Amino acid sequence: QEAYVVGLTGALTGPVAGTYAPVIESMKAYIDQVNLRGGVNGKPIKLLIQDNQGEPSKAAADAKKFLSQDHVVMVINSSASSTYAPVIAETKRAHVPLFFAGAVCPKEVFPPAEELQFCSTSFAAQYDSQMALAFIKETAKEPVKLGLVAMAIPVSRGEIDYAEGLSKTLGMTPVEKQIVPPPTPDYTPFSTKLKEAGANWVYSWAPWVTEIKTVEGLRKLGWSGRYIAWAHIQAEEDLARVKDSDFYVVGANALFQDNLPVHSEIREVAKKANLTYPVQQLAEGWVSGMVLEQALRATAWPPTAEKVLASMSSLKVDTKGLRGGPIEWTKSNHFRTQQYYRVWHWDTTKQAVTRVKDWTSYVVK
Amino acid sequence: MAEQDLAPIALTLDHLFLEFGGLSVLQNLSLTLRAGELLALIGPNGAGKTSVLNCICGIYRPSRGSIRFAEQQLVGRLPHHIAQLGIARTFQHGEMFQGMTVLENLLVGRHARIRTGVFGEALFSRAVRAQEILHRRRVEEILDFVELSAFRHRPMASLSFAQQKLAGFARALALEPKVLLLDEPSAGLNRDAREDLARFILRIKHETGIPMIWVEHDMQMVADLSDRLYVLNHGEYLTDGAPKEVLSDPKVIAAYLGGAKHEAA
Amino acid sequence: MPSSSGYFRTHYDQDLRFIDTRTQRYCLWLLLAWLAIYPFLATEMLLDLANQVLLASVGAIALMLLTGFAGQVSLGHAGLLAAGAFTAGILFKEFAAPVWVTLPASAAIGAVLGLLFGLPSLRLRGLYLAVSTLALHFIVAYLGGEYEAKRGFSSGIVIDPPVLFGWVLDSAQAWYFVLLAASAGTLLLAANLLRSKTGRAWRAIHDREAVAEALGVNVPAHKLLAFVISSSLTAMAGCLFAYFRGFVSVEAFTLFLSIQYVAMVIVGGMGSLLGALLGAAFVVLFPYGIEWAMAILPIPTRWSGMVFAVDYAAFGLVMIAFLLFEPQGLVGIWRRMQNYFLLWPFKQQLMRK
Amino acid sequence: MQTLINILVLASIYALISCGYVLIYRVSRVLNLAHGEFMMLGAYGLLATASSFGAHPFAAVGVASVMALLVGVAIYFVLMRHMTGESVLAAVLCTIAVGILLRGLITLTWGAQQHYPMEQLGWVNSSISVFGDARISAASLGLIIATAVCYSGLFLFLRYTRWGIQMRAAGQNPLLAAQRGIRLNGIYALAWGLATFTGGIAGMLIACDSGLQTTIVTIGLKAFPATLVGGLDSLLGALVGSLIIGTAEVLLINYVDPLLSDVAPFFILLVMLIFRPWGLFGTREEIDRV
Amino acid sequence: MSTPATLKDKAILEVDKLEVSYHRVVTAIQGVTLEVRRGQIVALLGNNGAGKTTTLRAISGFLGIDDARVSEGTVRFCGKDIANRFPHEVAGMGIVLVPERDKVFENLTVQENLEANSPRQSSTLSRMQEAVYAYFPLLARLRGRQAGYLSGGERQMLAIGAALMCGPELLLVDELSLGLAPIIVEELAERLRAIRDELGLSILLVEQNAHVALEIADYGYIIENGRIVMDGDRERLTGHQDIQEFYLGAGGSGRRNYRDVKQYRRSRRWYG
Ligand SMILES: Nc1ncnc2c1ncn2[C@@H]1O[C@H](COP(=O)(O)OP(=O)(O)OP(=O)(O)O)[C@@H](O)[C@H]1O
Ligand SMILES: Nc1ncnc2c1ncn2[C@@H]1O[C@H](COP(=O)(O)OP(=O)(O)OP(=O)(O)O)[C@@H](O)[C@H]1O
Ligand SMILES: [Mg+2]
Ligand SMILES: [Mg+2]
Repeated sequence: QEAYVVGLTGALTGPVAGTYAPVIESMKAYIDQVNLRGGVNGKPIKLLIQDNQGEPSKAAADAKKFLSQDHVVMVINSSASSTYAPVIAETKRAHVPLFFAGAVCPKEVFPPAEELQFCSTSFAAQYDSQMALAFIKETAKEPVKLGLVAMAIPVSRGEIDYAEGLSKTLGMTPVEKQIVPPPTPDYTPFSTKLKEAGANWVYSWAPWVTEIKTVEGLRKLGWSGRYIAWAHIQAEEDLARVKDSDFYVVGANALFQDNLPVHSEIREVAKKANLTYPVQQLAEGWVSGMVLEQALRATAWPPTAEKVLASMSSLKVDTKGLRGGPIEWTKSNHFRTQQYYRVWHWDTTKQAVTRVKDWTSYVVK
Repeated sequence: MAEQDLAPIALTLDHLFLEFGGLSVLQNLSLTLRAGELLALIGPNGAGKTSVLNCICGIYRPSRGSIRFAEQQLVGRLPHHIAQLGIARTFQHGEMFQGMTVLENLLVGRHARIRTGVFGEALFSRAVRAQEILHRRRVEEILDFVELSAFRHRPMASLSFAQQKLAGFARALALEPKVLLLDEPSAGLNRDAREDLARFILRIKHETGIPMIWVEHDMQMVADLSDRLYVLNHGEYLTDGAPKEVLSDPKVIAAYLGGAKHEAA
Repeated sequence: MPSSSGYFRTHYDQDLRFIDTRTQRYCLWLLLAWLAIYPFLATEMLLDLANQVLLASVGAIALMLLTGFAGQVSLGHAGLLAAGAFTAGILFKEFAAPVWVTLPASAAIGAVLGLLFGLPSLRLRGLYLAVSTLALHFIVAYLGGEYEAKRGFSSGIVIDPPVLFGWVLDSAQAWYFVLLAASAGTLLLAANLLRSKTGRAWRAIHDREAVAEALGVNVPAHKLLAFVISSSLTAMAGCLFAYFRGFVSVEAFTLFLSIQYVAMVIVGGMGSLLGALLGAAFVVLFPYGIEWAMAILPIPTRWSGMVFAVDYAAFGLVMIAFLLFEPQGLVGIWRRMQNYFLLWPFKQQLMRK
Repeated sequence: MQTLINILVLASIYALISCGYVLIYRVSRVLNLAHGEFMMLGAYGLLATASSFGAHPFAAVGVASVMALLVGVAIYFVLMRHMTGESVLAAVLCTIAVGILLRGLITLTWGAQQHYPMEQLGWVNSSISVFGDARISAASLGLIIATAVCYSGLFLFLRYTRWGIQMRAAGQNPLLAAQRGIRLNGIYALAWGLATFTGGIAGMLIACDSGLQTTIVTIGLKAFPATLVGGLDSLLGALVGSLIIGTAEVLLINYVDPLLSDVAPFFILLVMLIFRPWGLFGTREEIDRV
Repeated sequence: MSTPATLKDKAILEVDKLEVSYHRVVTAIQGVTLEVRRGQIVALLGNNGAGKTTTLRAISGFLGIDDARVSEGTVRFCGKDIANRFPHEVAGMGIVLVPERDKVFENLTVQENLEANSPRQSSTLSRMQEAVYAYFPLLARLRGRQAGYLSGGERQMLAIGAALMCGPELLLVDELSLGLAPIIVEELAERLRAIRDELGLSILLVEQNAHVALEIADYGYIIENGRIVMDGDRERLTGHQDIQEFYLGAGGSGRRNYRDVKQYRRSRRWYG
């Protein structure tokens, strides 16, 4: 075999595709570009992609195919959390490293990390809520009556439950918690509930649809409080679309309006490859691509799963400003040693998306 | 018909009323069927003849009145229970199971007589196999009797209307009934087939003595074969008695026969 | 099936046999031999596919009994699979129960659910019934989701491979034989039911309920029986699924899965057990076939990044083609071929069940 | 008050979708499981016209609606026409296959990202206040109006023409209907056209209100219980059913547990059907007269 | 079988050497040739399973189901070939069938059943409706009842009425008197000729009751085992000895009694 073979199972179509497909597309574009420049260690990277539509059984079949037929040295998962269990089970059986890219980081990658699982995704359970609530506490002048919004999927609910508990210790009053079922034709009833509970701040950590539709629903009802949500890949465009200065997003990737050199690079590649998704959504996948490239670069030819695992277990990736700092993996920490956050909103006077808080770091223990 | 009157009663309908949401279909109907009797039930269209049969076999539930068979009250019982008691019927429109073969149709007709349990069936135990073979033999005899053996493996849908009616007759026999209810068995049959049917009916009557209620519009057949006529009109009793008398009754002629073209007996 | 000319039956017993002629017996032995050596010849991938097909066939046969024979349309099949899988998962997580506990427990839960959700069938018919079985799906999914959320198994429940008589079931080969046995057992059971009283009653109910009842068939009881048997088989399939894949999670049992099972039944050919098998194989293997076709066919470069949507669209297209051109399903094709070879060079024979 | 408005909006969404189910069911006894996809197709159609005639928003909407209608007619002639006489289940599966195909094609063309057709049309989805402090968005208001217009149009059409009876006749016994000289093709095509038209309108308005993504299909599924509660072959039933389910859902979100809003409609459906197996206003189909 | 060529010009329906097979294997009828002239009532008699229904279905285009098709021969209506056409096309030309089964729309009321046909002006519609109610007064009483609940005879009347409502040029009736009480049959027999004259239609009917059939028909065909074995006008048929014996049940002197027939076809079977 004349290439580093890596298998990716992800949600390219299906109900959750909006979150994962751009990541996969961007990662693929990144790897293509690496290959154009000659690959790593003189060998190309062969990224096999399978669509699992966010369904566990499909993911299981994909993983099985990668491991038994394609003999990949690493499996990447870029899909809904329901697909984790089967992929973890399969990779464990074959003892091949598993890399979560753009997908929620499972708790196994946090210290003390499980041997085989790694994650580069920008968002992270608990730390995100800590940052968001800290921001609320710092910004709010009045006593905070907090509304919380989750989607009815286990990860989101878990995080919002955590935030509810945390908010109490920070002296806020959680007044309402809405858990929205995924197929919801109209968000107004949920928004009505939040408004009527008298919330003056609302925090949401959920897939972007839920976050954005709830805030729009609230505004339609004439709610005048402030709203903070996790900055998913769609955040930059939607902040500019909604133009609401009381709508904050907290995130870990630099936005394209920062215009870093790496951003122009992404723009160029996106244009050349004629990618489907807007360039603002590509940062997450780009970071994953960087991590993948680094991990393989540190693996001498011929690659084996063992070797890849070894190089992943002590890896430091320079994110060129896309993140607040490098992504660093150690033996016991497969998430990163430091997590950096920024907060943005739409500035009405400047008519632009503006940072309200620059990189704030949390040490991951 | 004196000996008939002495024969024990097989089935009694007593002051029967049937209504469908204010629409009164049967009113105060009383009827007795004696052992071995071939009773023809006639009446104009919509008089309620089929409804009488439906009441007996439990498909309709009369609003008042009683139906007694072998010391049991039939009103309020479920149709399958009544069938198990030994009341079999044919249907005016055939109502055969089109997706099954002729043989399977008859075996369904025999359902109430086959004693096997689901667990045995799932394993197809020796006992189940024995039962299947036993009942298959009975059913083949009936098919032979109505001269349909050649069709045994044909899907019911591929039989013509008259052939299906005959198969329906056989299906009713498959239950080994104690009372047989026939709903216009001759409709759709031509003269030839009607003669065959007449032959079957008479043979059943003579060889097994099963009492029958027979709904019919062919007055010649009725006049030739039946022991007694019972006339319904608008859900009410009109008259009953020996064929000759009833068919020359002016009330019956006015309501049902019309003109004088029929040739009774 | 009296296939070769000059062969006559002399006893009713012969009509009840599955295998009648010597040719059929040879074919069966050949098939068995092939099935026995298959796992040793196939690649790991092919073996996994075979396992998937075998597993699906259990559920497909169960659904065929209910829908194809008893005529009760159900869209809750995925819900029942989920119920079986969750029974296994929960018993395993909470009580570390071994497989010989979880499997019967799944069957029991399936039977109970079948009974409950068969109840509407006493009143409802056709599509109304189908949609009411959807309720089963949503309720099981809701309960499963709640369990996962409450116990913190946010990305599904992982279960260990089962141990049978001190033998850990974790190789694909071992699973192959287990699943083969399960599939064959289900098939035999279903075929037996269908050639006896219960099966005939189901088919009669399918055709015309009121008439079946007047002939002495206890319609409610038989309907419920169909639901109970089918559900309990399905739940067992769900339990096997959980062990086979090593995990349980609500998202694995989507509505689309139910639809796939319905597709198996219809594409295979309604009212035929062989159809259920063929349908299961078709629906499971189809995506792989498309993928393979996509790999060797030239496709527009614009689409190369969207191979998957193409796959999806193609699946729809082939299904439509199937329904349009072969409404009898795969068995229809099978029978036609059989007739062709049996009767060649004569015209075709009257088709029958 | 706000609750009332919310109920009205949700019920209109369901009602506008339901009438598509009803129309097709009436003529062919088939539950069109691709209706969600048709709704989605309508919405994406609007997206397409909006980007080409963005300057004339009304023209864009008009063209998109006509396209939706034609798609239904085309689907009938190309596909469903061949399914008459096949088993109902096969026809239902065929609609599912159409749905899968459409979903694939739409993903191929438009990808999985979120779109905002309202913006492309240059309209603002302003929030209008009604009855004091209650508010409603312009698109939702449009939805309510569209529902009212569609329903009154359909009621009048079916009442003052014999199409209503012919539709039912065709659904029950297509062969006999053909023998009676009823032009089956015309009736079926009309029903399919109207169904995709109303479904498309619903899709467009929902997309205008809250953006467009492939997940919009699931809403089609949620309108099921509403249609069935009312009776699959009754327009009035669809209206009433939508109102019942909409009310139940909003009240559950408001006063009980929002998570139940997913399951509860099916519960209501089950309970309802136990008492009236053919829905509130549906006609009883199986007649067990022998 | 041979129809005089001189009559051909006035024929509205000509069926020539028709062959129909089910499932492409079972040949149900073979070489059936018959014709109906304008304004004529033609009866098709035959033993059971002879292929009468199949013939009517072939004419009306009702074949598609059951994988049946016209494999040979032609069916011409007013000179146009209509074999294997769609039923609604055939209906559009003016041929309407009263089938032997499933003859009404069960979920529609009696009134709706009458209204459910091809669009026509509402004035003629209501006039026709009144006419049908006049032919069958019983139906008038049942106007609002769902057809599925009608009795067998009521359905038959409704089916005939609804077929008349379509204003056919050629009416095909499968089993005219099926399930009808003698009084209705008699009235119908008397009235059918009047209806024919009034509406100017031609009728091809299948009827088991040969007495009735030969009373109303101008011309008749006898079909047996899928082949036309005899044809002729009323006198010729009534006079024929086989017809007397097999279709009219005449034996020796006068009518044969059903009791007497029982042994002439001996049966060796045993019932148990
Ligand atoms: N389930 C029902 N619901 C409403 N009306 C019914 C029902 N069953 C029967 N009827 C009505 O009751 C009357 C009697 O029907 P029934 O079928 O008993 O008549 P019949 O004597 O068998 O007539 P025919 O000789 O025409 O078959 C009819 O007018 C019919 O419309
Ligand atoms: N669907 C079918 N499939 C196969 N064979 C059929 C089918 N329908 C009818 N036949 C066969 O075709 C022949 C003619 O049937 P047809 O129904 O035309 O008879 P018919 O003259 O109308 O008889 P009847 O007087 O009983 O109504 C019969 O022998 C029958 O078995
Ligand atoms: Mg009757
Ligand atoms: Mg016939």
